[in-house]
Formats: sequence, structure tokens, C-alpha cells
Amino acid sequence: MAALIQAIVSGLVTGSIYALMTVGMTLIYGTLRTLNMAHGSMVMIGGYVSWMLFAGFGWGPLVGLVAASMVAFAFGIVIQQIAVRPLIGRTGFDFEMTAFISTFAVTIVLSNVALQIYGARNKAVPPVIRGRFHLIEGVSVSWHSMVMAAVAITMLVGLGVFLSKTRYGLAISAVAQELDAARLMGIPVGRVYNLTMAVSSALAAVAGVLLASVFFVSPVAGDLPLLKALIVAIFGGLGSIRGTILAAYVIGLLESLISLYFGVKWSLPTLFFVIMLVMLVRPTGLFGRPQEARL
Amino acid sequence: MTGIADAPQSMADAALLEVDELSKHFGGLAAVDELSFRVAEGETFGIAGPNGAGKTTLFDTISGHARATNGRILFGGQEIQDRSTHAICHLGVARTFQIPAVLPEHTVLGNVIVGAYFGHRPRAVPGLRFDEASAERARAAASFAGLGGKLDVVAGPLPLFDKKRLMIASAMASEPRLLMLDEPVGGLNHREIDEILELVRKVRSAGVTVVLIEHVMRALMSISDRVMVMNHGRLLFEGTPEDVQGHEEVIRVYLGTATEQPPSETAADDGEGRTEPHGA
Amino acid sequence: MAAGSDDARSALVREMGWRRPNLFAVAGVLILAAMLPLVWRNDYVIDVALTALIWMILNQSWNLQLGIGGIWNFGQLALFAIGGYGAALVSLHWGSPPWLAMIVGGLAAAAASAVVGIPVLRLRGIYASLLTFSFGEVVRLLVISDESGLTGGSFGLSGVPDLAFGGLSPDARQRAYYWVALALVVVTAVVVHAFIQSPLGTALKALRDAPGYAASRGVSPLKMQVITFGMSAFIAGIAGGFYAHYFGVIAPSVMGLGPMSLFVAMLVVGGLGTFAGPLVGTALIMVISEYLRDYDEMRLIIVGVILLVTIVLAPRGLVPLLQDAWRRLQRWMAEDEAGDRGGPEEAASDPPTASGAGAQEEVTR
Amino acid sequence: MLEVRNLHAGYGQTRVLAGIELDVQEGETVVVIGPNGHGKTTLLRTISGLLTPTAGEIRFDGRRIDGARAESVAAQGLVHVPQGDLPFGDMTVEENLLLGAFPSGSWGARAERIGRVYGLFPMLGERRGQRAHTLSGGERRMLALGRGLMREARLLMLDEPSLGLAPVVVNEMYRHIEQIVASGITLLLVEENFSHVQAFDARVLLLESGRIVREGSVSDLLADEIVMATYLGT
Repeated sequence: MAALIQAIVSGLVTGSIYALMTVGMTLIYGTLRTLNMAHGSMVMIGGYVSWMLFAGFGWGPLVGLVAASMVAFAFGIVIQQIAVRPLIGRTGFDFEMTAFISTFAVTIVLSNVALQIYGARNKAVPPVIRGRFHLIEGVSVSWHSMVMAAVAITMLVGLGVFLSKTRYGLAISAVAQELDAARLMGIPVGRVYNLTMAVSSALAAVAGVLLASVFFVSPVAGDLPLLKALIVAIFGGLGSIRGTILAAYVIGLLESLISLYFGVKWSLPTLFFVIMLVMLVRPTGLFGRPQEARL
Repeated sequence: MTGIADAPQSMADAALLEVDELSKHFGGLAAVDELSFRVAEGETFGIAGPNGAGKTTLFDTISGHARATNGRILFGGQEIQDRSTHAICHLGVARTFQIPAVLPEHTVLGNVIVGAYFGHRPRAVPGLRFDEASAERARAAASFAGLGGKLDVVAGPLPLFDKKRLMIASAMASEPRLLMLDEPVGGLNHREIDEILELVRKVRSAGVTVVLIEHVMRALMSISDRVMVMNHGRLLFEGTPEDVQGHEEVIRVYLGTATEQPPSETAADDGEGRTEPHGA
Repeated sequence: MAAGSDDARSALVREMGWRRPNLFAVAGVLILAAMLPLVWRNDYVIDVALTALIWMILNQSWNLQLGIGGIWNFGQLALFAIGGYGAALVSLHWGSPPWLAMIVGGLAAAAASAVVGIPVLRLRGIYASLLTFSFGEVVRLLVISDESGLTGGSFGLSGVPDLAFGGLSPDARQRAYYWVALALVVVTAVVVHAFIQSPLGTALKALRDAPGYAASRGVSPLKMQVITFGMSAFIAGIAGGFYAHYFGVIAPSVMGLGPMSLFVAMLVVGGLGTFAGPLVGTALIMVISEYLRDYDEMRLIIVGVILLVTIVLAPRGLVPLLQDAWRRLQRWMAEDEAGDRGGPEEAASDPPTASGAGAQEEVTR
Repeated sequence: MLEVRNLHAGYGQTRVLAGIELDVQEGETVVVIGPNGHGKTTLLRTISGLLTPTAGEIRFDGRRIDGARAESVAAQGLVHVPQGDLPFGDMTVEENLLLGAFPSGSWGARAERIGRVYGLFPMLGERRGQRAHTLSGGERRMLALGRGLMREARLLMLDEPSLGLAPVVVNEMYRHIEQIVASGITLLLVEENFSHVQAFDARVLLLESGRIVREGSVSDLLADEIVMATYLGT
């Protein structure tokens, strides 16, 4: 019984991190119609920034959070200008597939540049707070995972407030829903695209910093998060933030339950099998808006 | 204008296409709202109505590109509202599109041969090579639409007039019993409009039933045996072109008011057209 | 009667705009390629050329779906690997003749494509990319974490028997493999060429450019795409099987983001959706990648940058670019001749803009 | 205020506008009528910058705006309420309206401006918390109009306010438009069904196959048989 609670708790924590990683990807797809394959690299960048601060100055991950999100903020804008902006408005090819490949090229370059600079060896980063505590008899939870969940949830709530209350937050949602109407109201679409990529990359970097002390930091640290984010995005359906967050928690719980009962090795294949079933029933994911309504 | 040359006695028996209480909803919006009408074999049936009246949605539901929310569509007595697009094509329904859809990298013949080879009758597995019969059928359909001289021209950069003819040619290549035209003359100049109308007459004389949507009234009225006017996805009026033009309800929808010129005394009711109550 | 008679066939080819390959050029290239192992006795160069040939088979099969068919499959590498593992397992455990094993590898990949294909082919573009990309990664991670010995985990399977060239000297063996690979590339090229000129190929291109229009002309989308998906997977599986037999080992390292970036670069640089694209692209990127052999990280950085620059500046790739330039050159020469006859025959048509159905409205974001 | 010279525009191969000449003076009301598919909507989309013209010039307050990006044209006080309203479906009525005041000039005064819009359209006030996709046709149209008024409008362009609305709702809509015109805003109105325009002293232009073929008061055009021919193909 305790093992079940333990699995649920760790499922919720993992779910929050998955939400933090995937919500940015969904936001970028909703606004830019671009599936950002470089999103995983932002997680890696977050890890390395936090590691550099720790190895260089001994500063803990909290400082890393702020620094990583700023660095990723800048990277988001650069990637948008290089890999996506030049494709917008041109004709003669399929935009979504081309942007999928161009951002994929970016992630190849970034992970190999990291390999060049930092080498292949895993880098370790200490957790925010060491040690564990006992929730109830037989169920122990690490402080760090509590911090992870807390930071992730705060960021998600912050994103929600930003998108619904601030001027540019509303503008992002507007551009995602009705591009022409947004332009007719004087919303600068170029700046909104930059902001969307920047904010989403920052969120992924925060996830990177939090994950750095759980999994090590390495040039391929972005690959698994990218795969998990893709699975959550498929399951939740691209384009709806709420759907993505819900899907993240479902996947997080599902994963920890599967590894409890079948072993960690089987979590990924089972998850993939579940996704295939979902796609048979709803070709645009659970909450994704069907293509018809979106046109 | 062509009067109704010996219109089929009554529409009941020879109805090739019958739409019965058809509805199509997008979220809350009823694009097509409990619409019923019939089209007889060999007839040319025009569909008019202001923007957003649900005309193209009606076409999409008949051709299988959209699923009807409820109601039935009968073609030659068979229900087709739940069949797939290509199955409907094999039954003998072909259509063109409002936005000119051509295969840009294929040549003119490449476009038409797709209709000739795949649209003619269902094939279990596609063959390894195009048979000469399909190639001949395609060449015939292309020259039927006046594109016989441009068989090897790539379709992408073709002018709009040629693309519209190309869509008709590839439709005719599948030897349909019903041809649905979505704004065949939209965006064309007067000479081109007349040529398209001439082509549609050729299609009629080939025994094909034609249903067309058109904004250019001059074209719609001159080619249609009967016209249906839609508004808000519902049937506003159905009757001969003369009835439609004289009918003050239709004028009100289009112009918004009864014009100075008093509408002809023969109010629409005595014509065989019927009016649906104009729903709010 | 089938369009058997030559003049009817050539008339159809002209009217369909299909390009008859220039026989001399093809023959010339083939002879050069065949002579390579004899002329260049350095086994490193032959090994690189042989690997390039294997990648040409794989890329041609991938182009069949991604380029010509518009099927967004980013899991082709997994199918390639499944083919390799299939062939290896069959020949290792059942001792079946290697040639048969390769076929089994192809069939295994085709079967896998059927399982993945059913959900994927009903999806809208980007979801298909997500699902197939994830499929590739899941297969890789599954193999890496497998301790049951079946797949040999992250080290993969080794000791895969030879394609009956065991008895030859190492040089002769390498040359024999080279010529078999070359034959496979030619066979695949013939299949792709026939595919493009077949009703199936024409239907696939139609589904790629205007799905609604193609369906309304009687093309059944799912059936055509499943057939193509299966064909492409079978070829990829064969390539995987051949790879396993030649290298004697098949490991999960053939999959993953690094290798995939190499192949996507080959396809994109060459030109997706064209016949010659995959061949030209593979050769080009292979040369560049081998040139950078000894600075390993830089190799993938450079390949990544090349892919990025190409996809952004020339999304349709090199081959279409060269074809347009060649056509413009011909028209320019034609204008020269027509100079005295008062101007070019046909108005210079502006470069082919968007597909008819696509540009309802200029997307000025 | 608005000068259009020899404007050509279209989509891909389809030529829609074939040489439009149009002037709108400060405070004037100009109505462009014509059956559907002849270029009315394309005209507004080209003026507001959503569509780049293939030829011709557009000047707004003396400055060239043809080919400029729609967002910069909108920020100069040219308000285009598009056909079909295009509400932000998943956002509330209030959020939709707030976005109407996005340009920095109006964002500061958004509270005051939203109060005025709720005054003009009380119904929007009642439904301010509702998601826009739950609104009825008439309410969506009011929201689109309200969104347009959320910022300083030197020229207001309305695209078929009566489209798809029941007659009683259209009358109510036009009462609102009369109030707006009375407040002195320059109005360029596009309508297919132009009976409601009689209440305005407006200059009416008939747009047929991408060209302006007639100009005059509403009564002139109603009596003109060209209109009947264009509209009904008699």
C-alpha cells in the first residue's frame, strides 16, 4: 500500500515537471504552428547553466533557476529568428514539416556544441535541499522533489496569470486563436512570436535546472525530455494549454504506476502503446481541437 | 434564357439526388439546417445565396468531405451521407472546388488521368502502369474541356481559367452521373464566363446532371433549369430562374428592400416553387 | 490493351511530364561506380562508398514516403534497424541462408510499419511526425534496456554470418559486398522510378498536394498510403538486413538523433520528393561527413548547420534548384535562338508559386 | 483622409481588384455595395494591410500604407472590423475587448474606454465573463464592433455588419452604427444588403467585378437598373 502512495506522489512530481516542459511546446505550436524539436535542448541548456554556476561559483540551483531562464529566454528568440521566422509567409512547401526539420537541425547543432564544449561526461548538480522526509509510515519523499513540484506549479500558475492578465500574455493567446483579428488590433505579431518562444524556452530551462540534480547533465540530457514532451503533447493534443497540463499529470502517474507493477523498463513502451490507442480513437489527442474547428 | 424544356413530369420518380432534412453543425453554428430538396436526372440545378448561407458546406456534406450532423442524402436511391469521399466518387458523383484545387506538380494530363484511372470504378489494388483506355479517356476529357492542346503543361502555374476547366475535365474523366460545380465562373472575365457556360451546356448534353453554386447571377440564371436560394443554411426559395428573380423575399435578402420597380404581379406562390418560412 | 506499344508509352510519358532518364548518363555513372573498387584499391575508401550505397537504399525508401508520398514518417531508422535485427536473429538462431534472412528482415520491417501505419496514416501531418519520431526513440530505448539477450542490449547482436562470401579473401569479400550493394541501389532506383510513373505514385503525389481533391477523384487515401508505407518499410528492412550481414553486427547506435540528422540532411539537401534527390544528397553529405571524420563533434555540428541552412534557404533542396536553373538556362538559350523571331515563344512564366489549393490567401504573418 | 489609387489585388492567380479609385474625406460616411464575390471584402483587407496589393497606392492621412503590415496600419488609427467578426473564442468578452486597446496609445485608457463600450452595448457588459464562442451571432457582431471602438479610431471600416443576422438583430445593429456615425467618426462601410444605409446621408459606390462602376446616393442607385442586373443577373 505504501508503495502505491509512493508511486502516486512521485507520479505527481513527475507530472508537474512534464507539464512544465510540455506547456511551452504546446504554446509554441498553438501560436506559431511550429513543433519546436529544439525544446529538449532548452532543458539541457538549463542544466548546464545551473552546473556552470555551481562548479564555477558554488552557487546553488536557486540562482541557477533565474540565470537558466534568462539564458534560455535569449536562446528562444535566437532560434525563432534563425529557424522559424524565415519560413513564415513563404509558399511552395509545407510550413509545419519544414519548421519541424529546421528546429530538429537546431537541436542537433546545440547538443553537439555542448559535447564539444563540455565533453560527454555527466555533470552533477546538488539538489536544492538534501535529504528526505517521511510523509507517512513507509513513504519517504525527497525534499528536492517537493521543491521541484512547488517551483513547477508556481511557474505554471504564473504562466496562467501572465497569459490571461497581462497585455502581451493576452496578445499571445490572441495570435494563437485568430491571427488576422490580432493583427487588425495592432498586435505586433513578430514580437509575439519571439516572446512565445522565449517564455516557453525559459520554462523548459527551469525544468532543466530542477532535473539536473535528479538526472545528470550531459549533451544528450535534452533527448529524453523531448521524447516525454512529445508523448504528452500527442496524448493531450497540441494547442490546448489546459489539456497539456492534465495530460502531463496523467502520463506522470501512469508512468510511475507502470514502473511500480511492471518495472521501469516497460514504462516507455506501455506508454507508447497507450498513445497509439488514443490516436486510433481521437486523431488529434484528448483535448486537441479537431482540425475542422481550428480552420 | 433557356426555359424549362419539357421538365421531367414530376420530380418524385426520377430524382437522382435527394437531400432529406440535412443538417451540419460546426459547434453551435448550424451551417446547414434541416435542408430538403431533390434534383432530377439530367436537370441543371443552381444554388444561390449570400455569403455564409451554407452552400459550400452543403457540397462538402454531399461529396463526403464533411460528415452530416443528421439527415439523409440519397444518390440514385442509395444513402451516401456516411460513405467516404472516394466511395461516393465511384458511385458517380464528381465535384470541383471553390478555391481552384489542381495538382500543381502534375501536368494537365496527370491531373485528368487521376480522375480517369481512379474515379472510373473502384480498384482493389492499383496496377503497375496506366492502361491505354484510361489514358484515352483522360485525353478525351481534357479536349472535351478545351485543354487538348496543353496535355503536357504543368498545372501549377496555369491561369485561373485553365485551372477551372482542368477541374471540370478531371471530373468528367471519371464519367460521373452527377457533376457538382462550386463557383465555376468566380473571378473570370465575361468571355471566360461564356466559355465555361458553353462547357457546362456540353456537359448537360452529355446527359450529366449538374448542380452548381454561383455568385455571378447572370451565369447562374442563364444555365439553371431550377434555382434554390439558401440563407442561414435553410431553404429560402426554390423555383425557376424567373420565379427567383421576381420573388420579393429573395430580393429582400439580397438587396434588403423591395426595389422601386414593383415586383411582377405573379407572386412566387403560383409558380411550382415553394418558400420555407424565413426562420429568425 | 496495356500501354505496351512504344509510341503510345512514349506519348504518355511526354504528356505526363515524366522525365526519361538520360540513358548515357545513367550508364556512365553505373560503370564508374562499378569500377570504383577495382580502380581504388584502398579498402577504407571502398568501405565508405559501400556505406554510402546502403544509406542510398535507405534514403530512397524514406523519400518514397516523406518526399513523394507526403507521409510524415520520422521513424524510418527504426524500421531499418528492425530489418537488421530481423535478419540477424533469423540467421543466428535458425541458421537460415543469409539471403532469406535479409528478406525476412524486410518483411519484419513491413509488418512493423503495418502496426504503426494504421494509427499514423489517419493522423494530420504534425501528429504523424510526433508518433513516428516517438516510435523510433521508443524502439531504440527498448533495445538498449533489453537484458533478455534477444537483442543484445546496447551492444547489439554480433557474429552475423556473411552473405555466402565467407570463403573469399577480405578484399574480394569487400568487393563482392560492394557490387551487391550497388545492385540493390539500382534495383531500388528502378522500383522508385517505376513507382513515380505508376498509378500508385501518381495517386500518392496527388494525396500529398491536394488530399481533398484526390479523394474526390476516387483515390482511397488509407489504402494507397498503407501500400506505400509497407513498400518503403520493406526496402528499409532489406537495407538493414544487408547492413547487418556486411558489418556482422547490428546495434541500437544505428538509431538515435545523430544518425537521423545525417539522413534527414541527405534527403533535404538532395531534394525531398525528387527521384535523384536522395542519391545526390547521400553522396554529398557522405563526402562532407567523411571529410570531417576525425573531429567527431564538429562533424555533426557541421551537418546540423548544413541541414538548417538548406531547409531555410532552399526548402525544396538542391535537385529542384538545379532543375530550375537548368530549365531557365534552356529557356535562355531558346530565347537566344528566338532572338531574331521577336521575343521568347511563351511569356516567361514566373516561378511556380504555391500549389493551387494552398494559397487561398497570402499568409503575411 | 483615405486615398486609393488604381488598386489591384487578388489571391494567387485570382485577380479580384482591377483598378479601384476611392476617396474618403474626414467625417464622411462612404458605403461600398455590390453582390458577393466582386471584391468588397478584398478591398478592406488590402486597405488594412492583411493582403498585399499587386499594384496601386493607398494613402492614409497622407502617408503611404499599401504593403505595410496590418499591425502598423492598425496602430495609426485605422480600425477594420473584419467580416465574420473573428472573435477570440476561448477568451472572455472582457479579454476580447481589452485586446482591442492593445496599441500603447490606448492601453493606458482601457478602463475608461471599456466603460464607454459597455455603455454603448449593455449586453456586452452583462456577458463580460462569458467565453466569446458561446455568444450568439448578434452578440458576436456587437463584440467585434466594441473591440474596434476600444481604441482611437480615425477611420472605422465595417465589413458587412448585417451578414448572417436575423432582420430584427440587423436593425438593432444599425441603430448602434447610427450612434457611432453621429459621434463624428469617419466610416467606410461594406454591405451587400444596403436597405439599412438609407438612414445615413452616405455616398454609395457600386463595386462590380473588382471595379467601382457607379456612385451616388442610396436612392440614385436603387433606381439604377445596373444594380438590378449586377445583383440578380436580370
